[in-house]
Amino acid sequence: MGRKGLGWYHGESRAASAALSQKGVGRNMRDILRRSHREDERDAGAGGDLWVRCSKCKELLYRPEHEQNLWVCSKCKHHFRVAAPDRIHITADPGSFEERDADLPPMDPLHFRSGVRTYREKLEQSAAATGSPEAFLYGLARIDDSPCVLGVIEIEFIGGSMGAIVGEKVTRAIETSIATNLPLILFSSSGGARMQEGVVSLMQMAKTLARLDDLGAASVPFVSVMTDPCYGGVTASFAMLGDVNIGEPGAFIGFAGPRVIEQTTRERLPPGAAQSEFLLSHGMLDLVVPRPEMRTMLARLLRIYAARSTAAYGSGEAFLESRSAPPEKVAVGA
Amino acid sequence: MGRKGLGWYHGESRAASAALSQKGVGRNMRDILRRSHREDERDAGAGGDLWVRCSKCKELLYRPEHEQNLWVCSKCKHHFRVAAPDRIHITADPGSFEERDADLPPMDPLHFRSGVRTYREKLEQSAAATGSPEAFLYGLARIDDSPCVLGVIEIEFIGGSMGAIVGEKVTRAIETSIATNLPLILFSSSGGARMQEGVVSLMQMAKTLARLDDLGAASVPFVSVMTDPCYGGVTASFAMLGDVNIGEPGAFIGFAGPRVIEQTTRERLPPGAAQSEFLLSHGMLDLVVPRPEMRTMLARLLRIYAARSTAAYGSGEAFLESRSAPPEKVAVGA
Amino acid sequence: MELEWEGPVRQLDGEIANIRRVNPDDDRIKSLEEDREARLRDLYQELSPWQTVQVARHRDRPYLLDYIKWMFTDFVEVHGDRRFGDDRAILGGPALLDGTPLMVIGHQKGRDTASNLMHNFGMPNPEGYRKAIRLFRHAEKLGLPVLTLVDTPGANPSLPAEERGQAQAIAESIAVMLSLRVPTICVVTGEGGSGGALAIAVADRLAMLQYSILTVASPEAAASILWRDASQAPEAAAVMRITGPELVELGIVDSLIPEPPGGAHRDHAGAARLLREHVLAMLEELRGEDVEDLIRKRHDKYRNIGRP
Amino acid sequence: MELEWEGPVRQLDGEIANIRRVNPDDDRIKSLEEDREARLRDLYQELSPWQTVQVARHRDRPYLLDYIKWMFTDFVEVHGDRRFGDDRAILGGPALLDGTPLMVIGHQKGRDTASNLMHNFGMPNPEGYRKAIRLFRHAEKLGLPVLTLVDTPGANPSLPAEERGQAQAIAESIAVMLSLRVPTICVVTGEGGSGGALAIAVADRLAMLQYSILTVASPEAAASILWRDASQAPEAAAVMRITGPELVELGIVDSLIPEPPGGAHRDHAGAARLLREHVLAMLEELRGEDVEDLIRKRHDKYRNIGRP
Ligand SMILES: [Zn+2]
Ligand SMILES: [Zn+2]
Repeated sequence: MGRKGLGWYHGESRAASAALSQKGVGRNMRDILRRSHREDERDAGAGGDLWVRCSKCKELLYRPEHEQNLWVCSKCKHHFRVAAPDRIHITADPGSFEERDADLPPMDPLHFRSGVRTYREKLEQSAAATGSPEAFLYGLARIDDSPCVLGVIEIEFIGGSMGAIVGEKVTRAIETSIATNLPLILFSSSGGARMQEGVVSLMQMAKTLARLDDLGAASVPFVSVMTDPCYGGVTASFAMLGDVNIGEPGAFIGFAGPRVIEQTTRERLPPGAAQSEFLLSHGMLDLVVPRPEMRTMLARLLRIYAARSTAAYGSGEAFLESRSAPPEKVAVGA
Repeated sequence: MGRKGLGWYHGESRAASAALSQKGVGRNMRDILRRSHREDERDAGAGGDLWVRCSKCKELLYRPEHEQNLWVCSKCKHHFRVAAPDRIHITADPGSFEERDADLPPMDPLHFRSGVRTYREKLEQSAAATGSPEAFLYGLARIDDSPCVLGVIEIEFIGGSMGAIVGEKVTRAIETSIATNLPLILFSSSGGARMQEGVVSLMQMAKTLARLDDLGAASVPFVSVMTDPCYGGVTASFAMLGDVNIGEPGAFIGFAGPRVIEQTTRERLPPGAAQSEFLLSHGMLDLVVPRPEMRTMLARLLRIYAARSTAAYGSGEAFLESRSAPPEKVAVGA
Repeated sequence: MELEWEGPVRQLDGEIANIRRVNPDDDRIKSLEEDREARLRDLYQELSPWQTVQVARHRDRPYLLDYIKWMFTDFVEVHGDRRFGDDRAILGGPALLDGTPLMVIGHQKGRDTASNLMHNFGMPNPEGYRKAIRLFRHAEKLGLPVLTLVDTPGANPSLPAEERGQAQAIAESIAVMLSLRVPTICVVTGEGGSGGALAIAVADRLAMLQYSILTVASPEAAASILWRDASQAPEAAAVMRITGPELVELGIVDSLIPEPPGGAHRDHAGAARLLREHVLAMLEELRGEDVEDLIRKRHDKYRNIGRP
Repeated sequence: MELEWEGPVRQLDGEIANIRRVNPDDDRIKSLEEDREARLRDLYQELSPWQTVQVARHRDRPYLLDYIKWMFTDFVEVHGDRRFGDDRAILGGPALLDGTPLMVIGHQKGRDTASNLMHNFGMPNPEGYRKAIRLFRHAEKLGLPVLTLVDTPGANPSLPAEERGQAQAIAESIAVMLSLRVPTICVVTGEGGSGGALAIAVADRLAMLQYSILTVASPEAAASILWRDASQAPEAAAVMRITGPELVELGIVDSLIPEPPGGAHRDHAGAARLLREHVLAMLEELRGEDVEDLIRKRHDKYRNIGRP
């Protein structure tokens, strides 16, 4: 179970990558990367391969440089959306990511069809387009040498919506944190629930929170990072209940999206409303962290929390003993 | 310990009253009653004994009728302040109140003197004026036959301020509830902390809340009734943490009083601000209950909560067993 | 509020009324009434999902305060979230059900413009969920079982609601329900709309009234998202499995509670009586359960929804 | 900000500066400096309560963020109460103290108009206390000891603060501290003003910096209440027992933390070093204490203040 990280993507092990690809479990990260920004690229015209247009300030950006800038516009600091594997690449230490449950197949609990097309077909198309079988991936990782469990929602996979398998994998990420006693870091970006899975999708909110409650009882920290856009059942469940809630600058975060609010209230939202900085000032976020500083911030939090296990204060240990399974022995990224 | 209720005040046992008076533990409730409304009476002029002027609408009210109306103005429904023994009289079933710690003497932890006058002297004067040795009285009672622990702050005693003995007696009222497993009902009205006891007074907030935490652990309900005025350390400790918070209509309730706020912000408060109805609409109170309906409401709550002990659900019993002393055997008002 | 497909019944109603006006003792009345009952029963035996949506949203359907009136011998509505305000779309308080004290919490809709404005069409703001959380804690402290009644189009979508943390409030309410140390029962009585419903619906027992619905998004919203056409709501209702029988089949809902003939909106007292019996039975099932077991089972139940 | 009664020291400061301007190596400098040190030490050895009030309120006194800068190797300030806003008069977050992770929370004042407006002169709104409550729970969940630093004139007296439940927030914060399942340490570093201070001061260990104060009401407010004359604040300070030594004698405060010669405002780094040592010693005392014992002792400690 699990494949050996994204190390090959860092140019360390292209042979391994090829080997994994042959086994059908690897994906071409470059391809994913290219596809992941296509909305921003629409205006880029013929030079689309080398140039990207910023959807906010309309500046044309040179792609290699733009990638170096972690897909943050060099002119206006607009944070472009990032594909899930790229997020792991720019967050985890090189070679440290060990994916888990990479091959968990999608589910179709309602046997849903919409007109002539089945949901199964849509899932297959999304998998082909993103290189991922579902909208969430997770695994063990290190950030500046501190071990953690790291998970990311793939917004490009049916809008990052949470169906049974996204809920299942988020839950398994939490369970991995409980079992290993390693802090959990989740990057969330989602349009909300997966319509095609109906109430099964809705119930993933309760499913993930049931295990998050156990994570709390086990005294394991959870850092939730919300990136643009983050709505609905994801925000209204685990994403908003981090011990530390972080937003990327300018990210739209909330229960209802701006379009829904504008349709209901028939008023335009004022500038900045429902974005990260707005949520920070209204007490919902702990921090708004620009992408280039995210790794440093996460590393600092992990460093502080890592020391807690040696401090032996208060309820932590007692809870751990009474409520969680004995820690699984793992050598992370070793 | 404890003297037999206010039953004699209901005209049931004047002989008993006289007997208790001779033992030096009874007080003349009629005297207290007369003194308790003197601020409202100031304008009453020569007919002061039979007529009372409403401080709000200026109507002259015939005293016997006014008492029948529970000191609520028949014209504008202004709720006059009520002396603590009167409050017990109009709340508890006749003859059911059994006072506890009636004779606990006052304390002077700082050996405080203000100019030529000592705090001891002020305490003695206040005791003489109100007929009570301190600003709080409590005991066992029944309301519409449901047993409870009932306590009342005497606002006329140095502004109902909470010093060591008020804190002590509130704490003992809570402890009585824990020991007897009977719901606690406290009527609070206070200007805040007792200046003459300095930080000892401040710490009564923590003292009362420490036991209130135990009351919660013992699953015993606490109904807090706030009457005009209720400020400072009393509101910012036990009074605001009732399982059910009730206000009398029009009562000023808050942390800082209107005068302090107006002095600080140099703006007049709008009408109704910081009064019961305002607090209700801002989510701080459960109910605003007119005085004539108070007994009925408290009885209903007691009736619902009384049934909880037979239901044997959830954590209640487990907590009781693990954290509180075995219930003291008492026959309340029997 | 008339349901189009109840036409045959309304026609009989008219006939009966006409005859009665001429002669209240006319022999035909009885058989016509029997005919009417039979037709109503037939109609309601095979409601389509979209028809169920219409019944679930019927303006005459009993709401929280109606059930409270019919079900409990004592009830005290308590107010406020102790942080900001008192939401009128979620109400609740301690109550006595056949001698058993419990905490009842639910959505409240209005029937006319004034009451709909007051209750915001049953769409709670964050204060509503935070009031619910406070009442959950109150119940937990005093060992009272919790009964929630769900009937909402969803949480209020507005900027002020976002400002005060609609998502946070819903998430916290679900989390608190999951860890509550008392037995919890939820009954969907009307519209169980999305996260705004789920926030108070995570319970040891989840039941639905016969003609209620539970949805991940309203059929209109789902049709919008799926086909960019809200008018295809009936089609969305048909494929999304939102009715009680479908959700029992999916293993998400534990049981169905029958409604009086022709739906709860025709007989509030009867609907409340059926609800009351069912709630008492569920309470009886949960009585004496160890708290730790209860929480473990509750966690497992939700853990296993959509488990491959 | 000049303290009137420091005149003799300022005079010597002037003399030393004059001589130094002429000849930085002048022999007299050393003896004058020794003289100055001695006078400062003398002055600060017998400060009156009112002088202590002035030092406790000194604008150059180190504030929370100054201590954080000097004391911790890692610190992340976290924000918000998850209900309404982010108060800037109470700040906090997880931090590393000599390898021990803890949660530090405290009042923050400003030094100039802009920063005083931002931090509201160190007077928190309900959001501040609710943020503190959230951080207490965060610490409890993760088993981090809690350190609070107290320096406030009091809670903000304003109608908006009342609207959002200032009293409720303070009461809840005290209650949460009393039941917290981790060790808690409070140090009064400046002005410990009334309920606004107590809200985050209920701890297993309560220490005071040498020249800090803890009051039931500011001396000005107390003089107003007692004598209807705020200008009698010095007299109120004299009789109300608000200084560290007096409160240790009363059994309310556990220990005093010395300040650098002439007060913490003259040497932030030195003050932080002394504070750090003392906090580490208190942490060591509490290490390994059983949680239930800790809570019982904490409850008993407060239960017994003003017990006849
Ligand atoms: Zn740009
Ligand atoms: Zn009047």
